[in-house]
This record gives sequence, C-alpha cells and structure tokens, in this order.
Amino acid sequence: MPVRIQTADFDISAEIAALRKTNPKIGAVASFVGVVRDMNEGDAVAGMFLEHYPGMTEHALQNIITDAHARWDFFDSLIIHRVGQLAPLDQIVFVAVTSAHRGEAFDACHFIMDFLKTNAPFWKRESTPTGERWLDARVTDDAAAARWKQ
Amino acid sequence: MPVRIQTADFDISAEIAALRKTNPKIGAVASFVGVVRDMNEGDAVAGMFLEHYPGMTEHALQNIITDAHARWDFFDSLIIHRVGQLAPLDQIVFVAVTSAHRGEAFDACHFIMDFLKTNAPFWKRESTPTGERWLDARVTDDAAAARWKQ
Amino acid sequence: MIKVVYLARLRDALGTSSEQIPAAQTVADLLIILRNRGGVWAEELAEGKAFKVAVNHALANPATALKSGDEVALLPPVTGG
Amino acid sequence: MIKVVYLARLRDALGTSSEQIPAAQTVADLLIILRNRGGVWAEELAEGKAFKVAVNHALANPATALKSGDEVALLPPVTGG
Repeated sequence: MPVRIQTADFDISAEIAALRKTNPKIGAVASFVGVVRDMNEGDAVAGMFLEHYPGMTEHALQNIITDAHARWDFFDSLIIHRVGQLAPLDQIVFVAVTSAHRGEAFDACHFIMDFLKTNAPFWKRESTPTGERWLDARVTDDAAAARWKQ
Repeated sequence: MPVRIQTADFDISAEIAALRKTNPKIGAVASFVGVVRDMNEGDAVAGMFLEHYPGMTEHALQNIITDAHARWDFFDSLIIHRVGQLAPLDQIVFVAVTSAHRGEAFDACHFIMDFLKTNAPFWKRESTPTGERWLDARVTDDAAAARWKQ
Repeated sequence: MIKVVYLARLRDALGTSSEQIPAAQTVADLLIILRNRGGVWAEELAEGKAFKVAVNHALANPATALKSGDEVALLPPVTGG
Repeated sequence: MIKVVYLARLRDALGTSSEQIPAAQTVADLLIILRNRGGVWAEELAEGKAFKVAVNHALANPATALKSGDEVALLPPVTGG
C-alpha cells in the first residue's frame, strides 16, 4: 500500500528497503522527510496536533501519485504521514520514489511533496506560549505546486 | 565530516539521524540513494568495481558542497560514496541535505548528485557476460549538470 | 439526509464536528442554508473566505449536485506535510 | 620530478599506474612528452580525446604550469554516483 496515515513513527531505512523489495532495475531512490521545528513564524512551538480527514486523505494522496506516474517513468512510491500529537524533532511525513535513473525519482518525489502540501486534507494545530493555533496555509506552498503546471 | 569514501555499506536512518543531530530548526531532509542495477546498456551486469582518485575525490566533493551552499540556504549535507566491489542491489552513493524548508533541501540534494556525477573522480568497471568493461560517461549526466548554469 | 462534516479550524469556529441536513440541491444551496444561520456561520462561510468543499471525499465546486446520503466536508486551507 | 598518475581505463590502456617524469613546463608540454612515445600513448592522449588533467588534485588546463613535486593525474570521463 503506497499511502499510509499513522500515529506511529517510521524507520526510513526499513521503509526504503521494503519499497525497493529486490527489484534490480532500480538505480535511484529519492526521499524526503518532514520534521517538526521548534519555531514557526517567530513563535516557539512546544508541539503540534495533526488532524486529517480520513477517507479523503488516502484518496487525495493516491491521486497525487497517479498524477506523478502520468508525468514521470518511475517504479514505486510511498507516502507516510503521521497524525496526532507530535513534538519538535519528530518526523511528520515521508515520501520516497524509486526509478531507474535519478532525474525521475527526484522530480516525482518533489512533485508529490508539493501537492501533498496543497491538496491533501491535513491540518496542524500548534502549541505556542500564547496558546493553541491552527496554522494558516503558506502562500509559498501554492506557488511551489503551481510551478509544475508550466 | 560531510564527505566519506568507504567500502562499507551505510544505514540511511542512522546517517540522517546523525546529520540532523538535535537541531530543532531543521524542517526538511531530502536524500538520495544510488543503487547498482543488474542491467546496463542492454547487458546483464553481475557486479561492478568502483575506483576513485583518493585526495582529489574528497576535494571535488567538498567543492560541490561549497557551491551548493553559495546557491541555497541549508544547514548541513552529507555525501557517502562507496568504492570497491559491489553487486546488483548494493547501495553505491548517499546524499542528504537538511534545511528549514523543503525547496532548498530538494534542490541542493539534486544539485550535489548532478555534479557528483560529472565532477568527482569515480569510475565504474562492470562485469558483464562478455567480460569487464569501463563505463563510458553518460551525455545525459553532462546535460543534467549544465541545466544548473542557466 | 446529507451529512455535513466540519474540520480543523472550521469545526472549532463553528462549534460543530458534523450534522445532518435534510436536503440541498447543490453545494451552493447547502452553503446558503448554512450562511442563513447568521453569526459565525455567515462570517466563516462568507463568499471569498478561504475554504474548500469536498463531496464524498473528492473536491467539489458550487455547482456540484447533492443527493441523500452524500457526505459533504468543509475544509479550511490545508497545512500538512 | 613530476609524478604522473593514470587512472581507471587510461591506466589499463597505458599499462602504467604512475611514473616520474623529469620535468615539464606546463600540462601541454607534459602531454607532448607522453604523446611522443607513440603507440597507445599517442592514440589514447590524442587531441580531442575525452580525458581531463588534474594537478595536485584540482582540475587543470593545458596552460597550467608545472613544478617539481607536482602530482599530475590523467582522468578518463568520470562515471560515479
């Protein structure tokens, strides 16, 4: 299953090994890990709660993978997104793509992350010294996704 | 030390953990693993021997990292390149970059891989059914590096 | 009946996580019903506010038709990853 | 003395991994000395052949000056990664 939503942490090496299986045609694995920072928009962040919309999330992520397959020739991809309570330094999200050559793996991985940011129903509620707050969407995320349309 | 040449295999999770240390400003980790394929240019590949030019290799890789730092705002990077005898499915190379946001990590990681391919003194000798052969440089690798000059 | 689900910041602002609405022809009709409640409903769901609507887990637009049994979700701007 | 190092395919083709050359003013001069040996040397190091030259671990060009103690390396096109 190339899309997983879970509260548990994940091990990058194990996930990449499982994704590669024993396919000797793979020459390239590009991957990305998103991590909770202790600071956002100038405020200290003690932790965050990640909410999603079950059912739609899996559907949205699968659509992004389908779009990526239509654009690049790659073997497999994996998206893991954690939900629930997370602390600074915790891993939030993992995307990995396997392909024969590196260009496709890099581009598809970057594309999946950019659209995950704009198209998948996840929301972050941060704990700051002044209380809890829902994060606003970043304008730069829309710009990052839009550049793939050129 | 952000550049390592070694015969031993490497563990991706452990390397990323060591690179992140406990820096809570890191929000993004992009990484790449290159893997030995069992087929190249239409021929079965039973294994390969990776040679390098000690002294110059470290210098060339460090220069690539310095160039990447001049172009993107990122925290740290790591390059591991294996040398010696390798078999299909073996990991060859690992590049990881940490940054606050994902764009810088993705671009710097891709840039480092592209220039590693064209500027670092590594050579592959493949074992095929018709004997040993030194690999020729790929024209597509020069094109991949050249696009960063635009 | 149409199930309406409110997520994240919108759920908190509206004080409701989900409810059943007897009927609405389209997404636009449903939004009018909700806005006509006034107060935070009119404010949070006003025209031009940055939220999206999903019908049965797929993004929809104002003209999307609704039928009994549909699940409509009101989604604030997403911030995952 | 200048140390000259041959790597990978060039080492195999020339049958030599390294040698000492008494003196050469520049990289271009050194290449002329080597080509003048004829045979595989003239062939492998001919003008237009795809190899690069490094002096003391940094890429050099034909005009790069050489002095005693320098390490010059002849590098076939690289294929790492």
